[in-house]
Amino acid sequence: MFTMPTLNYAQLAPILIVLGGALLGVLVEAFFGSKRRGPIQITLSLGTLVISFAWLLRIRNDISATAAMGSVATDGFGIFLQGTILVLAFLAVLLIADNDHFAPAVSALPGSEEEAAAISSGSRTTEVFPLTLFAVAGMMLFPIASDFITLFVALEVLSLPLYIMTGLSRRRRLMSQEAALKYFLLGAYSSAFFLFGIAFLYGYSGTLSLTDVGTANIFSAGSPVFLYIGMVFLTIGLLFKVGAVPFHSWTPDVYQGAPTPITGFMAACTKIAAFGALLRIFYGAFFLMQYSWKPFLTTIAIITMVLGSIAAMTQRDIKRTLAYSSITHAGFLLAGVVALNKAGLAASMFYLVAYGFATVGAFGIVTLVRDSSGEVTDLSKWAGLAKKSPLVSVAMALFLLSFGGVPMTSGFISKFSIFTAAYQSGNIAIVVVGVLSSAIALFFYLRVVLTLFFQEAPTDGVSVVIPSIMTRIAIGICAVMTLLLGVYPSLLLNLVDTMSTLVH
Amino acid sequence: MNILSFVTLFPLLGVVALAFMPKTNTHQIKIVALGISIITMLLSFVMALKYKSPASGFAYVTSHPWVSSFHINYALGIDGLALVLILLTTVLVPIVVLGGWNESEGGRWSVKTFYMLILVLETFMIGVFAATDVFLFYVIFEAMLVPVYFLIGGFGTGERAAAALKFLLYSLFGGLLMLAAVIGIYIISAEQAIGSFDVTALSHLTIDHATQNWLFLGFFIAFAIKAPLWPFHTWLPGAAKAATPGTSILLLGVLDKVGTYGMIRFCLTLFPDATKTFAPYIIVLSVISVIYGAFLAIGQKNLNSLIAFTSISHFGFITLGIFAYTSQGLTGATFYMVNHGFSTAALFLVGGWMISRRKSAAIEDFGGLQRITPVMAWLFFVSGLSALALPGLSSFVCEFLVLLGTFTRYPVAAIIGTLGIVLAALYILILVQRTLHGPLKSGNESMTDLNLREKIAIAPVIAALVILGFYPKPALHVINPSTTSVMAQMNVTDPHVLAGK
Amino acid sequence: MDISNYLYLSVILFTIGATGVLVRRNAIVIFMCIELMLNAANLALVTFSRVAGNLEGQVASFFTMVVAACEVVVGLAIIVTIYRSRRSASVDDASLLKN
Amino acid sequence: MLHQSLAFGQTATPEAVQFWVLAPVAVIAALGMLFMKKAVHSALLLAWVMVTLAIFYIAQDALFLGIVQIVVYTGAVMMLFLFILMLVGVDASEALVENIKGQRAASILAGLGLGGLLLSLVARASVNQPAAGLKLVNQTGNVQSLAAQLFTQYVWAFEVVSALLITAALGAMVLAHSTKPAARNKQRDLSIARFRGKSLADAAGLPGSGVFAKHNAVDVPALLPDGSPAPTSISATLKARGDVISPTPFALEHTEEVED
Amino acid sequence: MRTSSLLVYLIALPLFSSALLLLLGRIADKWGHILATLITASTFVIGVYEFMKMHSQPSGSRAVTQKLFDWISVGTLKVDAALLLDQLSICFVLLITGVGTLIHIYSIAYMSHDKDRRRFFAFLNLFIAAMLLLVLGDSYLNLYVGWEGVGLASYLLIGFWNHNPTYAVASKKAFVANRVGDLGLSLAIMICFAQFGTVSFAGVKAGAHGASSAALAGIGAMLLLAACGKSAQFPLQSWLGDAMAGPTPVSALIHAATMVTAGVYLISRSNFIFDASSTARLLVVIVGAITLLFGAIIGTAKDDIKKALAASTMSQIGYMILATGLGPVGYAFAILHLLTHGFFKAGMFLGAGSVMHGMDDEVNMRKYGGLAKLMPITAVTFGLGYLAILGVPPFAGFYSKDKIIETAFNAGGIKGILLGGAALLGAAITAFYMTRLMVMTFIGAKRWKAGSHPHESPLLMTLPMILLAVGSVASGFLLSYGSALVHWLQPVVNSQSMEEGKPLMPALTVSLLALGVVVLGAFFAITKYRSVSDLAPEDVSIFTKAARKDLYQDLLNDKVFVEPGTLLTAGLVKTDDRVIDGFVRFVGNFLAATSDVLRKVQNGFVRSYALLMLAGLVITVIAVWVIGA
Repeated sequence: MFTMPTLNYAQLAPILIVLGGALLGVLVEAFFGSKRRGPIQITLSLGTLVISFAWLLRIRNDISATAAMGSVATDGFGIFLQGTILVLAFLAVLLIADNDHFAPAVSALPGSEEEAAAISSGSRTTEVFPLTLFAVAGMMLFPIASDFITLFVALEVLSLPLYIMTGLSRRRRLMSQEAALKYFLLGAYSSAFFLFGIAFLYGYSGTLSLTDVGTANIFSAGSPVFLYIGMVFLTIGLLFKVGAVPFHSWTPDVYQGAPTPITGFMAACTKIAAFGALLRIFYGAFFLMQYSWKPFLTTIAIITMVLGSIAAMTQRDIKRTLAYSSITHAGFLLAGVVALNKAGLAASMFYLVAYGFATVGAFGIVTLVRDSSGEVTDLSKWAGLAKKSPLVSVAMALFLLSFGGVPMTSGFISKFSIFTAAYQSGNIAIVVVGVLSSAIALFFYLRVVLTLFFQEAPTDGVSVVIPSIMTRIAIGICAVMTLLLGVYPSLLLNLVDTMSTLVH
Repeated sequence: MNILSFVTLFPLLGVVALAFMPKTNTHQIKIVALGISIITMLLSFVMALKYKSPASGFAYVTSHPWVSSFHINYALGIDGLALVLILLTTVLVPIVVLGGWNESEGGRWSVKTFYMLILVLETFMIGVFAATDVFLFYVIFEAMLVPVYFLIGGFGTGERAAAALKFLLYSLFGGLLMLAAVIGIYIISAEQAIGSFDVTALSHLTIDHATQNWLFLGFFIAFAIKAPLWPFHTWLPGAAKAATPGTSILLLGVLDKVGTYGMIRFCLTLFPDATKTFAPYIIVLSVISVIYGAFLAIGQKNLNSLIAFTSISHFGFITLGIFAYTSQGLTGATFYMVNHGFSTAALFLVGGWMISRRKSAAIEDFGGLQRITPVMAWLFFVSGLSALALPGLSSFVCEFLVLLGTFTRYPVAAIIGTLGIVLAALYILILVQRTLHGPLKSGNESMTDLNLREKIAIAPVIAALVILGFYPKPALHVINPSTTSVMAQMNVTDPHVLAGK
Repeated sequence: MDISNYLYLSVILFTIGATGVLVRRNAIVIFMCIELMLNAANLALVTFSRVAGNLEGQVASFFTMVVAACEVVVGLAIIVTIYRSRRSASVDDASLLKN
Repeated sequence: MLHQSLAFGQTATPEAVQFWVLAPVAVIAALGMLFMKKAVHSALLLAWVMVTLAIFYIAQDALFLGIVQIVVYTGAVMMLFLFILMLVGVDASEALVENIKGQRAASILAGLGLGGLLLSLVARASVNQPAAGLKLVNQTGNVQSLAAQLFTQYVWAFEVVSALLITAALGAMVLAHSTKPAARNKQRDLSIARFRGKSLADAAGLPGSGVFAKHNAVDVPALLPDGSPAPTSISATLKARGDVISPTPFALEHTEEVED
Repeated sequence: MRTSSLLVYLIALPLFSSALLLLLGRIADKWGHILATLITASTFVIGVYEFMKMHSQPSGSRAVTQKLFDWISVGTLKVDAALLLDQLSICFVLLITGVGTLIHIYSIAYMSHDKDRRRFFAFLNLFIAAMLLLVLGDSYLNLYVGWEGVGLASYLLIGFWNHNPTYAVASKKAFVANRVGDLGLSLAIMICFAQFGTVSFAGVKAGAHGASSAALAGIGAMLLLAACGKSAQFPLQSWLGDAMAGPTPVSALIHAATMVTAGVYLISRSNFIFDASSTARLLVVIVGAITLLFGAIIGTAKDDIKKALAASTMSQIGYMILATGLGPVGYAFAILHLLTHGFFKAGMFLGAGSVMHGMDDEVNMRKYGGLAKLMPITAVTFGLGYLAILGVPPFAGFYSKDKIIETAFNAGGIKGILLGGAALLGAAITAFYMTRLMVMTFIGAKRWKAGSHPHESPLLMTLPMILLAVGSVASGFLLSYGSALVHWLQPVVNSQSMEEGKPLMPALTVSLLALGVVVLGAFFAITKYRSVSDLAPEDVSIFTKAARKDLYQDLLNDKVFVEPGTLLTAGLVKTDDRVIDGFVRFVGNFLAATSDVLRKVQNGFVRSYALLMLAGLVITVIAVWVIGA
């Protein structure tokens, strides 16, 4: 019989606020002239994120598994990741807000007169702001979803805007569109797997609830075979999102083709959302079956770490390098997943935050390095940048060293805590491989640092544009956080310790 | 804040001061850097004078929680071992600043950057010896690579970028292995009690033999790369070739000592059983280092890489002494670390002056300097004598102690190691003969002899070498209790006297 | 008849779709293959719903349809955009981003 | 309902007949998608598969889904596909020659592997277990029951899906909508453009028809019958100013006299 | 045991003066040589004073010590900086300071034209200090410091004119050869410590009886190696000839009278080791016998007056080493010969220097001839030394050398006959080459270069020569009168302990025999070198050729050590680059190659990416199925 559903709007509010902001954004598109849209959208987006974050702070201790009829679990873990996503999205929006990353007239052919007209009229594709907010809403929902339908919907909510935004780059449009196509096709492909996995998990347990799958006795019709099929297919959908080998191939191409602020946003926030979901699923639903998936996930983690770092060694494009770096980091984070203990959960949370800040910061810097034709991502052109722009170079070096896990940066504490958790779970192989692949990874981070600092600048070199105040704030916050979390990690470690709780 | 913390952090004050000075005022910047480093040195002297060997553990202990979720503390404390190395550091830094007065100019970056890096490095160098928390030690151990990386890459010569990268990669690779071991021992401590990184607490753990072996290797390889022990040494010659003399002095004189220091502080005391298992193999590596480094030194054509290879030989002696784990071997090795610091400093200082005057580091470009720049030639000769461990200079005392200590446990190794002293004579005298003796080679005519600043810079080094050679007691007096306590922690005693009463 | 025949059918269709993505070059056809995979998944959901005796599978299937519709809109928009720039809907032509 | 389900594994005969008739056709149609040269054929085959599935849904007590499948999926989605295909060129056919080395063989291998694997796995799984059937839950009608679930337990997801729809609309707008058709250039604009071009050579316009000359600007020398430029055809003033354009690009190609 | 606070000044004074002269630099140019000489003289005075005091004590308690400070104290190793002056060391102290003072005086004049004379004197003082430390140290480790110190001083003085590349190489060679010997000494010390837990003479002496014979033989052999290095004994003899590159006073002081006899001191000092190990003793006598013949043979072919004397020194020290291996009484005879040799050989070197001084630094004897008339004092003092070394009674050498020959014959059995024969043969050859030297230099026709104006040296040079000549004449008699030295050394080396067995032949017979061969050798030389060409003849026997080339010792060293060493070095340099660094590079290249392969996988085709995903999926399904099953 139909009973009124009860939704705890207070706990859903952060997501709803973001969705509301997005809707307002759509309305702004409709009702304001192209000149005025820009500032309004920026203010709106930033405001939405701030309000949502404020609300999130208010409800940070309200833990419940029934906020939305069992569809979401608002727990420490979820709230923490939501907050992280909001903060990073805020920084990313600051980068996005900088003028000229997006094609002014997306539908116009590259190089056409129409495009030229759009450029000269100064119009902007302000639709990215609502799209970003939609994506943020999806990302916030993804790690707290506790049934498979919500999970699937959240996945799509976060993915679709990203597919679109990937194709909006102002320069090198063909590449950008190609990236969008690749991202879309592969994304859709992987969500088909994801869905198929859901079907079989349902076949196994007769339920779509994450918790019930985990505790399902062998259901009358279900067979463990369904569980295995379901688990594998579902996982592959998620592994695609985090960019784990061999489901990573989209990452470099998309990272390179997408507008750089979007790449930053995507690299940081998607990873957090996807890992949030992964952690929730494996720490919750699949906890009891760990013996069947741990070996395979461990293997994936190892392959991801090793191949990611090896492949990055010979990259010549900074964005591709960072893409492979994100693949490597996915490997390390997977080590946190397979650790399967509280330390692993806390470590993963810390790692995601640290990684997120460094990533947004690094891509923020990429947006600054330009020549007459726009952003320059060819590493050889970056040579000797430190001479011209020491501060920017130092910040970049800081982010890279953090990626490399050099002490005194947040990346080191991340790596340390992840490895500690993995070690604690007895998974020493992953620690050893992790350490070795860190060494390889260090090579290419240091290669970039070396290029920046020690090579002579080429004559047709690049320059760093004077960053706008927003970009400056974004990069500044990222740099400060990267350093602060490296020097005094207790700030965050204590927080993740208390927040690393999962409700089922 | 206790005096140890104060000494450790004091150079950072200089960094802050320098940060606010205008870039162009290079002379003032140098003066400030020199002043800060001298005050640090004096502070460390005060600390040393008030130092009393603690019955057990460390003196000047201080501890504040740092990362409480992992029980990581900002914990400092020193024993004799650490004290002498800290003193070495604080003495060498002003000498480097004064001796390499002009080497900061003409780099990629400003003079200001150079001295800020040097002072940051000084804090790290003191801190790494003072840290009693394994995690803190590790963090500093790794972090100190960064300033050196920039010092080599930014102010060096020749293939500086590649050399800096190679140096950093090697060290970080080792560091990562060590990280795995650090985590491992933390987990073990968490299993046996509340997790801890305190070195004293960790030494009381009971660790099964296989685990000990792995953890030992994790630490050891990191230290062996840093030390550098054969066959992990190939980063060194390039780095020494590319770095400025000042950087080389800090690199070889102090930084690399962290490797050998770590072996004593961590490998020996935390994993005594594994030490006993691996000692014979490490002794073999050490002996190879001694002989190999000496032969390679003979074969070098570049002044800096020659000095680097002599150091590889000397580090072989140090590890020989350490892994013989006799009181003579350990004390000798520790004392060796100090003396090698001074003797390398002397060699690099004078070598650096020679190179900067000649604008070439190729040995064949020199010749007959004795006639034209007698003071410089003499100082180079004396530095060379300390490198070949001439009795009367402090390097003799330690080298002899090492060999003596090794002989009682590993006679064959000591006998082969002794060959090193003949080879040492060869490489030093060949070098001396080619650069200082013979007729004056063309290109050297316009060389000038040392100026007063340079003489003042090197005087303390030579004085230290001579005084400690004649009267090593103050150093040995400080080192001996630490040695005893290390051996007690390892639960070993010196081998028995074979014959006699 | 064995109900699991539906599952076999689902699996076969899914496989055909998954393979089709690999062998076809027209982006639209590839996308259609993906739709085929989604349909196969839906069939499995409906079948399992019958087996489990609850409607959750059907609900999921319903959501899938909605989501698929949205996806189609976005996907086809992207394909059209790229077609306009390149005059080609072949995915093999879109290979600027590589290595 | 049309039939009763007995146990997981067994259904009534009519359903079996239906299945055995339609399923092979669906598979063949799906395979056909893979082998059709023209995309539009593939689309039609896909539509056929979807309709088949709709029938299966209805047969499996999912009446609502069956209808939706036909209306929304086959009706709307597939039409969208066809529409886009038209836009792209309905005749566009794809050469079925593989140009990525080893792609086809590997794909088929992977496909067969996946199919074989899944089939054998499913075969292992479903052994003698009773199916619950939907009779009970569909008592009040499939649509009503579905609605009840949808609007209670899954209401949150339902709400969120709206975001998806808006995103899709917004996305389609951004990607495909162009603000205004660019104004066509008027004659005035064209002539201005001509004079602002790189060379004034285009400024004079082309000579009238029936003339050998390819150009008739004053600063371009006239061509003599043998194709060589006639220097005297240029005003001396222009020469003095250096405003002479080389006539070479406008020279006649040397044509052979063809004799029949 | 008595203590004396004066001992330290023996070392400190010259060390201080040396440091002062070096540090002050040119400021001290004017008076540096005088200060150095006075300091050395003052050490001689202290030596004499200590000798007097010692002499006044009963023979059992003559040794004095002085502890300065704890030097090294680690674990059970306790080494004091302490000095020991006993009957043995006082002999050396007097020799070193005495001869040293004379040579300082001589050098004032000899080096008067050298602008670096101050530095020369600083080095000489450094040498004196180091040598005194060598003989005064109360433990092997203290001895070792002096041991290397004299090596350093020797290096500095040989290379005094190091702008000449040959001289620089010679100094390096000397140091390295010495270092090989030092290796022996340090190993000996290590064995001592491992065996006895101490490195002091007293401690080792106390423990020596309890040690295994292998250990004792080891210590003995290593000490012998040390002695070989410092005293230029076979097989480490090759440096001594080249060491003549140094100024002549250096050759006289260091490479004739004092430093090269350190090996003899070391063996005598370690008598407790050698007494307890017959193996070690055997090695000693073999080395001594070989070297005494070796040196003598080389000496016959040298035309360079200093090199001839150097060969002679090598040979004479061979006698001493031989003696030390012959048992307790041998030590005393070795020291006796050491002392007499110190006088006559230093005298002869100074004579040679005087000749060179007069002949514009010409060293080739073939360019001399008939100098006796022009340099009477030099000729006479040299002649007295000549008679002494030949062992003509009653000159000093007669007392010392005959005793050694006699003791060698008495060593018993075949060994005795062989050793005695060798010693006797050596005496004959000595007579031959010394006579050759005398004849070629002082007698016969003038063969000078045009423009030479040979003249007698100034008083400052001749005076030391005269004094040393007096020593050459009288020292032998004085020291052996009533076995004075044997008795004197008894408490240290136990020189009267051994029961003299039945001697092979009476002492007189030995003396006559020795005299006979000497006369024979001298006669042979006189007839052969009555007339000498000023160019060395080329058509000589292979023996002469071999002797001229130092019996191919350098060739042997080159072939056995230098060339393989050079090859090894070059090989290792390559190994370092190609194998060790190469391995690291290989790993890097391998990873880079893998990376390139991975780049190729990332081929830009979306279908390939999808294929990769599907393949990954299939493999994963299989894996999970296998694990799940």
